[in-house]
Amino acid sequence: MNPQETEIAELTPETMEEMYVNMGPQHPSTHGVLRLLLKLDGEVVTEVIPYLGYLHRCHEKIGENRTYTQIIPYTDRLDYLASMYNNFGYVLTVERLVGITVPERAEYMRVILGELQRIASHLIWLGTLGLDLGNFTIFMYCFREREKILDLFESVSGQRLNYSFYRIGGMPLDFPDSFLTECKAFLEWFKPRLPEYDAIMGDNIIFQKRVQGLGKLDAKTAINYAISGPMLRASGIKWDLRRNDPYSIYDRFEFDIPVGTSGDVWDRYMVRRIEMEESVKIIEQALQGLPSGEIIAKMPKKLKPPVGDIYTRVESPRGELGFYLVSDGTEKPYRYKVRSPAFVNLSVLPVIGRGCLVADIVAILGSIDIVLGEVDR
Amino acid sequence: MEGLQESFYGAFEAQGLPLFIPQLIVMVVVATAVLIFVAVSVMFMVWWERKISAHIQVRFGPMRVGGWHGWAQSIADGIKLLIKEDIIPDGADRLVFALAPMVVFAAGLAAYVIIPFGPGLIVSDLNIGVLFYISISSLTVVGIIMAGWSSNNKYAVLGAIRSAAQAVSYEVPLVVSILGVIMTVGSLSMTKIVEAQQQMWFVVPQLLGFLIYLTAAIAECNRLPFDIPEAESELVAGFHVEYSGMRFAIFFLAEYANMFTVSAIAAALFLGGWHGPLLPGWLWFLLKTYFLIFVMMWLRWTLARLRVDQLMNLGWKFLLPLAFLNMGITGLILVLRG
Amino acid sequence: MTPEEIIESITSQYGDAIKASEVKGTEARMDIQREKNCEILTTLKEAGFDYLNCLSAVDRIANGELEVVYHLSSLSQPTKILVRVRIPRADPIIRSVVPLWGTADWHEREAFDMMGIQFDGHPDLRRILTSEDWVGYPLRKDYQDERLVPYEPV
Amino acid sequence: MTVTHVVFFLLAAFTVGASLLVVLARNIVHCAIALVFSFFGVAALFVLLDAEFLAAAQVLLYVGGITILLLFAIMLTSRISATGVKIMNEQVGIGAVVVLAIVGLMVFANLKGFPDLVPPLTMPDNTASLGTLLLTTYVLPFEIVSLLLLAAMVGAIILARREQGRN
Repeated sequence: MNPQETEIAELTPETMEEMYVNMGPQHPSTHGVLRLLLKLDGEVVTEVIPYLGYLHRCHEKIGENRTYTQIIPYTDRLDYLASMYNNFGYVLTVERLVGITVPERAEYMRVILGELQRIASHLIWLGTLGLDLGNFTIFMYCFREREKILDLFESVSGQRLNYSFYRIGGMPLDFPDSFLTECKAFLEWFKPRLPEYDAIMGDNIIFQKRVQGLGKLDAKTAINYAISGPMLRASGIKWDLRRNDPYSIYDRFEFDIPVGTSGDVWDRYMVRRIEMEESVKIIEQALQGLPSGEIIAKMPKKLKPPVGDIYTRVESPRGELGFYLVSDGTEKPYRYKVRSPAFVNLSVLPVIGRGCLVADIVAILGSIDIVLGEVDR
Repeated sequence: MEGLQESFYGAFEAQGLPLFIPQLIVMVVVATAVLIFVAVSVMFMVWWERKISAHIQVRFGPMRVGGWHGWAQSIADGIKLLIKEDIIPDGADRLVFALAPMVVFAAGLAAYVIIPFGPGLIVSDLNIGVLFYISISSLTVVGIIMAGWSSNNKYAVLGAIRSAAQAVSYEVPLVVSILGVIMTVGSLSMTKIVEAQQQMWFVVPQLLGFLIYLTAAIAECNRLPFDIPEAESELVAGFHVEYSGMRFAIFFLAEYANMFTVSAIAAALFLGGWHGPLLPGWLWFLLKTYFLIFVMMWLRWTLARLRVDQLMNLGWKFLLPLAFLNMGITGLILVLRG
Repeated sequence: MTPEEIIESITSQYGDAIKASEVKGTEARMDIQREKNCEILTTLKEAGFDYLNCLSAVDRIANGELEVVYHLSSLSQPTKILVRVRIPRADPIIRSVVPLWGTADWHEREAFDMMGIQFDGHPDLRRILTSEDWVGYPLRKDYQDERLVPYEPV
Repeated sequence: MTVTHVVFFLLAAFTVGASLLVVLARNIVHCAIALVFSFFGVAALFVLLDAEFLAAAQVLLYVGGITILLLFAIMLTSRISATGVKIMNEQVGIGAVVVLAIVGLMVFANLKGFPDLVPPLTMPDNTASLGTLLLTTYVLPFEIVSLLLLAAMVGAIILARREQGRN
């Protein structure tokens, strides 16, 4: 521009500086490689545009080229913070498609591992929410507890992150001898830790002031956007697939479904916080009732489901994890589609993120609890 | 100290040399001593903070470098930062980019002039001591704005704007909270203020002022819960996002040097400075200062970060009226006492 | 409402638009004409099936068709609904249901990205998982990418 | 020649150089930053004259307040911060004449009024005496100025506030 022509622009609402800021794909608090394009008016976010796909790995295309059993390890990589539950949802879908009954003991094992995984996943969520809000210490506390759960998983499956431990028809290995005592010891140790989190997060006035009334999502919008899991419950809808559309053996256990009132970040915090307690209850009951016997059903050498399609949903730590399988009678699925809860829950961010401050976007995003492996697939 | 200086000057005059040579030598020696003190104390504070944070978070922190509890970790880090490549981003304004850390560090260093480490142990007992600190601390903001603007990065600009807004807002309650002490003593000189606390530390009559000062001082240092200018979860690193190597280290140094300064001023104004039984004065002073630094670290590793509007509200709508109240009450009592 | 009742009421209302229907467990399944998709889905939504679980696309290359599958459920009753719309591959256009469900926004973008289905009336139909300059629709069965080296078992 | 003389000339050169940069730099942010250094140099000159309070006030108000506000304004209107600024126009001739006249006047007044380069200031604690004067002899102007500033502040807030109902 010619310096002679430079003049100070007249400040009207139209010419007020609106700044575009790219948050991500490399940013400490987008929980992976999410990219948010923020339109800022000063510090106020006037528009949030998410850009996805930085972690797209052609999951569904790969699935169409693998046999039903071979897909299991790939499901680990969807929501890598809750691998056990992805396995769970996937094998359940195939079992329903083929029509396999799973032995009792395997069902109990699935529930125990699945609920431990839910605690581990919520712990990471709590820790990273702490990081997003500037509280580093809670992150370390949560990882200490998660470490113990991973030790349990390692003793069962030999893996610490991607377990691939569920099989179509049951479980591949029984619990090791020490597992039951170790698991009980962990639960006893874990229960008094929850008040510690309250002391450092929930009871802290700064945390309360930061999150209360933030990112409100009313029940109507939540249903319109098909929000699921803790986010839906925080909006005041008592809906938990473990109770409302029971799968596996969840109808045998007593547990409460925590519900929020206003659907703000605080409610999402409380719902997940209480869910950890409820998961502990479920694990205790499952450990109590764990029967002996077979852990895997008799399976044909080559698994060829009948022609047809099925949509099965489970309550993963993040919400409704659905698998849509279309079989053409061969060894490989004709179509394999994953309805990932984080993908759907994230789609409401442009709605609830509008009009808040940059710092709030971070908190809201943290409260949605996304895992990019699952969003981008 | 004074006597030593006089005899030193005398020796030069006897040789028939111009006076500015010994004056310059004294200046250089004192400046070097301050610089070394700052460097050593910052290294200690960095290591200390890492240990404190580690123990709060049930970890160990650095354990290997140097043997006992990794005491040499900061030295190793310093050497690493020194030998790193000096990177200036392409779109940056090179001159301002290079100048910014120097301004920030110079401002932080200048404040050491008025810190009374012990009786007579002060670089210069200015009779406007406190005012000097207040005015020099506002220079830091200029450096931060320079850094933020010259980086040519939106996060840096946002961080710089936030930082400037925060510093300007919190300087007001900071100054007003100190006024209670100044009114009681009737002097701005640091030495006189410390001497006035022979009988009673000012933290007792000026408890409110002390708490306001501490809160505002943490905000001035950009530390949690007020570290909004460099909130890494929002702005990645704020104004120094583009800095690396030694330039980053200078910002880091300045931040810890500032932390020491505000704590030392608080120790001198409210906690009786060098007064204390048994131990030598300078040790008492350092103990009090490091205690306050510990409190700041403790808060940092326990609390969450405030939001930018909450920060402003706290400063203007809560701390400032309280500080005025404190000043008014102090004035009233002083008038009534005569 | 049981699945049978739903199919009955929809069939009586829309008649020929329902090409096939069956009941599978608690799930009512319907194949419908693409011209009527919005009307039928609106009726179902008003009947209480206001939760769009999933929107998937399937490539039925043998029939020269693409399928769009809507999975509906309700938060107050156990019945689920599957609505299937078949559209020709040569003319893969269907009306968007974003006005009905906000969640359909990203699902439809994904179906467009992966299968190349054009959703008429979608507010912002862009690619979502692949980059914006991507060529082709990766989940179609005849998708070819010359950069891919075919896998040959040793 | 004492160290004071050396320091004075160094500071004077620094201040004049920074001030020239304020006028001559083509980038407006550079101008503002040069202004900081120029103010700072003036403050240092005050220190040299034993006017410590004035120096501290100079730094506190001009460096810490006014220039930061300037930088703020410049950064928030990003259209002017990156581009060059016009430093000459057709009135440069008249401007030069005016500047030269003022410089001449000032030099004349200074030489006439202060024959010595550094007038010694003998007042022991000028901060205290300044305070006393402000609150005794000059209390009325002081209060009037405070009132004026208050009015200005309220006016600024009213101007800057967005009208209710819009946005």
